[in-house]
Amino acid sequence: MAVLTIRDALNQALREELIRDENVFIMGEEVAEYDGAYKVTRGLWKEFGDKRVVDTPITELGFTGLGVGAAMAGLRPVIEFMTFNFSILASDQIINHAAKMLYMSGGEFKVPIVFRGPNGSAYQVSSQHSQALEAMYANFPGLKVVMPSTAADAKGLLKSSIRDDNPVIFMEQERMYGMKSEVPEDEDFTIPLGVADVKREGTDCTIVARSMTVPMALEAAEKVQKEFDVSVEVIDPRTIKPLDIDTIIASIMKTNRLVIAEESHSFASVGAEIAYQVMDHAFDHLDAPIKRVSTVEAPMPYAKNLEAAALPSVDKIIAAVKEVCYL
Amino acid sequence: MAVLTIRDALNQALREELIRDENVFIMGEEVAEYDGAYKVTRGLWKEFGDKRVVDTPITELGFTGLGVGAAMAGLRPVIEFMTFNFSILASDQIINHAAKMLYMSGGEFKVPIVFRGPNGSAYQVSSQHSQALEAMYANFPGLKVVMPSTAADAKGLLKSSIRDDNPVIFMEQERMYGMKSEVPEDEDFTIPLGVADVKREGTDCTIVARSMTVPMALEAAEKVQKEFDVSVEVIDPRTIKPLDIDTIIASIMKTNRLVIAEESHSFASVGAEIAYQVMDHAFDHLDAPIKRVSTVEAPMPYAKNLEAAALPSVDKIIAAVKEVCYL
Amino acid sequence: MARTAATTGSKRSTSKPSAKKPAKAESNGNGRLAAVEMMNAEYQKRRKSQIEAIKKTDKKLLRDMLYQMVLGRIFEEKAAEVYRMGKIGGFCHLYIGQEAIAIGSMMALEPSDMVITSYRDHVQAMVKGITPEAVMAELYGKEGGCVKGKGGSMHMFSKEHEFYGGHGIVGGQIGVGTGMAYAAKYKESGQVTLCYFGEAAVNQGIFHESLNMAQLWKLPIIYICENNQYGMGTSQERAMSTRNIAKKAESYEMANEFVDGMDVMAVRDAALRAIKRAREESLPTLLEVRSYRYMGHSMSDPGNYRTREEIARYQERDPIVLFQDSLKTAKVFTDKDFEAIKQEAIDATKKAIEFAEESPYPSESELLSDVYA
Amino acid sequence: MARTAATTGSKRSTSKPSAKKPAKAESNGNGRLAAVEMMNAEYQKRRKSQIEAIKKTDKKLLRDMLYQMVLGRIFEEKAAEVYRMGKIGGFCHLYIGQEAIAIGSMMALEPSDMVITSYRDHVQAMVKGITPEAVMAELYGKEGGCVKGKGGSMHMFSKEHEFYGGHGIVGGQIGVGTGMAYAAKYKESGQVTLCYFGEAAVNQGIFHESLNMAQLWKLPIIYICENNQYGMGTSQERAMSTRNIAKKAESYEMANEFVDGMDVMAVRDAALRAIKRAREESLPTLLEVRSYRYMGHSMSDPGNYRTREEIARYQERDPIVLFQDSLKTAKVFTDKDFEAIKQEAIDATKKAIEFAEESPYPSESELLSDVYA
Ligand SMILES: Cc1ncc(C[n+]2csc(CCOP(=O)(O)OP(=O)(O)O)c2C)c(N)n1
Ligand SMILES: Cc1ncc(C[n+]2csc(CCOP(=O)(O)OP(=O)(O)O)c2C)c(N)n1
Ligand SMILES: [Mg+2]
Ligand SMILES: [Mg+2]
Repeated sequence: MAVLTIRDALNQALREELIRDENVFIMGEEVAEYDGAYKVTRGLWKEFGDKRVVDTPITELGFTGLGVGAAMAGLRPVIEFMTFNFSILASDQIINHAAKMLYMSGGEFKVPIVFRGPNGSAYQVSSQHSQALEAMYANFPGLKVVMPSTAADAKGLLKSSIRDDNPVIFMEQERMYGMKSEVPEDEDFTIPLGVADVKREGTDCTIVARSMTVPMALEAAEKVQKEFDVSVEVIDPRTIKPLDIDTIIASIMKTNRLVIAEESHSFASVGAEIAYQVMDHAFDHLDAPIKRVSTVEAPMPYAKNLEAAALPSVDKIIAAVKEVCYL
Repeated sequence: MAVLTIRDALNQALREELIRDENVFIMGEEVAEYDGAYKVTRGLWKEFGDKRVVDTPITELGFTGLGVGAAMAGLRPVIEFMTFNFSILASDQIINHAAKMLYMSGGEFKVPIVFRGPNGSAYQVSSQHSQALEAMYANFPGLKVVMPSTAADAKGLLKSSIRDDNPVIFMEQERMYGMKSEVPEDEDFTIPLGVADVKREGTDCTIVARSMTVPMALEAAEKVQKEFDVSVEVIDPRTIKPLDIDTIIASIMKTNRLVIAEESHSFASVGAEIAYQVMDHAFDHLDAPIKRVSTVEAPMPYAKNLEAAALPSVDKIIAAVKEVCYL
Repeated sequence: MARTAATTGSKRSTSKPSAKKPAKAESNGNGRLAAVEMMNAEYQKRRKSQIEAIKKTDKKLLRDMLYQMVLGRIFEEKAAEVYRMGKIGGFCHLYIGQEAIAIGSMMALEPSDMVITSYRDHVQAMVKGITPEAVMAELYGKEGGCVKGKGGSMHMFSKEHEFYGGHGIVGGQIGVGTGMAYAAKYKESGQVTLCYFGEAAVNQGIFHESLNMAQLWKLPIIYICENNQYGMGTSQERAMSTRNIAKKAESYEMANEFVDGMDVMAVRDAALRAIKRAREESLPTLLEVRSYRYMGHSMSDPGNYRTREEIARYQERDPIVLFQDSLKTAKVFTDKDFEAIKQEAIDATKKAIEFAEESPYPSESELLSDVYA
Repeated sequence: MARTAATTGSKRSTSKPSAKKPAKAESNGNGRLAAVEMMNAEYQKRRKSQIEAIKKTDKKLLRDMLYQMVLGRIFEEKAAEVYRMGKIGGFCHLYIGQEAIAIGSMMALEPSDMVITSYRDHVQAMVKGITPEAVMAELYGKEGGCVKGKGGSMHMFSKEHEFYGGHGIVGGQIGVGTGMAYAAKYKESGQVTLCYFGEAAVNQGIFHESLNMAQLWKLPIIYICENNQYGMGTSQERAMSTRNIAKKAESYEMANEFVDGMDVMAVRDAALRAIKRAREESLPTLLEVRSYRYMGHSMSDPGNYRTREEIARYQERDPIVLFQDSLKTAKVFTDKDFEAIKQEAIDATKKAIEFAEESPYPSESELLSDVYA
């Protein structure tokens, strides 16, 4: 196995899928000649040329609509949003067009398209550039939502997303692009959408984390193990929609306690949904109320200290674990 | 007290606020000469003229941005979306601009603006025209979200929303415009944002409903009372954000059972949030898992029978009440 | 309901358009009737050029064109009738008065070419090959509808016929259509895309974003603005700071043409030029086709924003009347032919209604199918 | 870092711009250097007209203009320096090379007039009256920042100075600015709005939607497209199907002008005309001001998409060099004056740094304040 950054794993996935299927193309702002604002598409334009890797005008709604039409007509576009914050401009084409096309055409037109890019905060990029938007998209049937947290997951899930016949919202995290981990070298390595991964086994408490909060949860787990001898299981759903609730329920059956860690705001979040589903399926197995750790209910401030205070953190997750374990 | 339709109550609120404050103006598609697509603004253009009631081009993003700028510069725009489905095109100006302006300007610029219009399904208007979008907006700090279910609430809450110094998403329901109820005649009658209303008192089970599901919940309550002698309390939060969770908790303390009825899709819904908060605050008082009744996880179909099957209904609510009451 | 050639026989075809002098230049505010006068004055010129064009065109094609126009008219009139009886739900936007646009442009296509339009889509759907039965059953929300009753009036689709819908968000299909053309160029399929939208959709940002990309990347698409002069109750002058939509293409250095949408042969001509440009040079075109809608915006629109007089004046210049007039003058068809064509259209519509009536409601299992592929 | 007049003294002011023949018409693809040549050829003409304009302008105002340009330059150079030291976080977009635009246009305003711009907002903020201290402290994310450290580089605001930000969504401020002008007209306040955006923002739909409304409703706004020829790494030719942005106004029948953004007096002139149109006739204008950004798009941009040569050629035509040159030729100021102005700007920047360094971090209670009013 190779050790790769998440950035390079994504890059490999894109490259392999470009080779595998000539209908795959990448489109977005600065994805080609500039090698991508965050370098996820590095080298691809050089290798595949203007046809397969396409720089766009700053026209999020327009090129998203273009992608939807191209997908209906047989291509498999991978649309990069420089960050998901800008996808809000394109949300009409995602929500009203991509998500509904198959249904409202009575099954006539599939929309195999991937929307990808960094989601959530970066480093002090302030309120208009720091939003985690998974709840917004996961609310709409017709969309799949994927949020990897390791290099292998990033690669395997991106390849599956590109091969999927549905619109997939594929959310990366800028703070994580440089994180390294092992990735299988097999070119046909994929990870199916809709399957959660137990990132750490444990018996006393479950943390469901995604994207940026997964490494935080793992660190928190190590710390509470050492400090309080509490054994924490960390589950990464990886795919938010479809959500593998079974794996989460199975863990709750064992641990009877749940903390949900997420970078998004809390109100009507994916965390709220997971909490609801857990309660619905495992009400009698919960020994304590579920605790959620989210970004505070404020737009993201710029100042370093305020930004740190706004975001979830290892300490906040530890505090939540202690709370559900009545420590 | 006068008996008014919700449509007329809204119309009165708009009229009174136009009279009260010359900085209030109404803007949107067909709000003026056409009297509003759903006639909520009937007669206002005739009475107040071109300056105060303004027809726009079909330019949702543009006129929403215009409203935000006008609000920053001292006006109090009431922006009508012909339906909230079209607000998705404008969501960048709502989410990235209106919601964040006060915060990112360090308190310098308020954005006193109301975005209003029908939300949710109408009658067989199919997938692109039938969405209940409250979860999407409620997820973002900086926005208030209001959803009245009676004529009095509609009037009192709309007046408060117009007087509020924040961006308010004010969601009506087309199916409800013709529903009648009593409205106080006092011109200064308002209902504060953030205060739930107990629409029906009961002791055995709580239903939290909003907008279109409130009359359904009330009907369901009557039926289960008769059929099963179960006493249902129906709570209408009226304001989704800020959410008056205290009133809901107080009810749970009494009934120990909760059903949430909502027209939106379920995944990461406002219902999920209410469930989470209830569990967080009243875990030990719940005698059964919370049940949610939402629109099914599919885009809205056109066919009459399928549409009916997709939406929440009195029967579905009754079934949920029976479930939480173990009947 | 609009009572025009198709429903009243060809007796109107002898009525002379009044030959008033064109009113003074269209003003940007109350130019409604002035615009009518302009068209009025153009009518004679149009007849002459239409007759010339007819003479150069294959008779079989002319018959097909007229049939499709008449079918479109009669089908829509029937739809209005059954809508009022409660057989159709939701929104229902009719095409009456605009037939020359769809027929003039779409019948210049190859079958493999692609079409996308707005919610005002019944006629485009039929011209592209979806049967009247499947369209009517869709309006009824029945299983036999072209999309199984899931879409309704606004959302007709057919992959087989390269008909990409049927879209309800004003302007949304302009982006999607641009992508269809992108795919055609990418795959070198030789397909041309026709993308229809109303004049009010031009004010949406996606129009601007799409046209820039189409010209920048030289996509084989024809943007057809169906300028029926109203977006719901708002006249073009009240929503747009210029009357000249075709010229907006110059912002993108795109080819463009203004076309009289009452003259099906003029539409065909302009479409042929644009299709050639798309097919041979892979270049986009913006066509502004000025027309008029006789009915309300949708079936629920009382239409108080314009006078009966205004509507009547346009109906005198009806595209079907004009076309029949010209066909007769050119001695291509006689009144008898027109009657036969009309009867065919009536029969087809009747068959469509029968089919729709008999088709069952979709099974409830359809509710959760087609959410994901 | 761009080493230009302000930092190297006025020695460049004597260097002759090379007088190569203008290259053949700018091609739509590789027209980069051709464009440079064009400007090159225009340089001499520009000098002459600038000197004429200077002669007609109040000396005190000329000094203020030069001071603001030099301050803008030196402040930004300092910002770059401390950014590299890690004092500033996030994105940081500098204005170096574009000073003539903000100074030329904003100094033609009344204090009560309103301004809104993009994330490239430090200089606009200062010209509108926010102190260098408050801007620098904002860059540091400190309590003393103009928005208490909550906004950072991209989000400077001041109600007192009618400065409406500082916005991070490309094109978003075009809609907001249109609303500011709408409010001014509604309140009959007589205020004019200047709304700045880059040339890449022109491709956003909101540009199109806003200009249509502004012309339709006759709003007192000047849309100023700061055409620095790149949106991040993408040159205008690669993103826009036409080079002519000013002309896009014609789609809306809006007044428009193309202006040389290296010539502060030319910018001022065009701005005065547009401001008059807005103030007296309540009519909008689109100004395309062609300019160049010397630095990367933001501090994290390596800038591999253009050659050093290209940048150097523009720097030879630096707006501050040109202005000083002209001021000297017109005998308004001497090198000594320039030195004094420069020193003032250095001092002001130093004071700003000291203030920012000393200002405390915002209190954690600020985290949840200003979410709701
Ligand atoms: C984004 C959006 N805004 C508003 C509407 C409501 N609406 C439907 S059609 C229409 C008028 C469109 O006029 P035009 O584009 O001229 O097309 P026409 O109906 O005349 O064919 C409006 C306002 C919508 N469906 N979508
Ligand atoms: C909607 C949106 N898309 C993308 C970005 C990322 N981005 C920031 S600035 C920029 C380039 C803008 O170029 P231009 O409008 O020419 O302004 P300039 O930076 O040259 O001043 C891009 C792509 C953004 N901030 N907002
Ligand atoms: Mg129209
Ligand atoms: Mg630029």
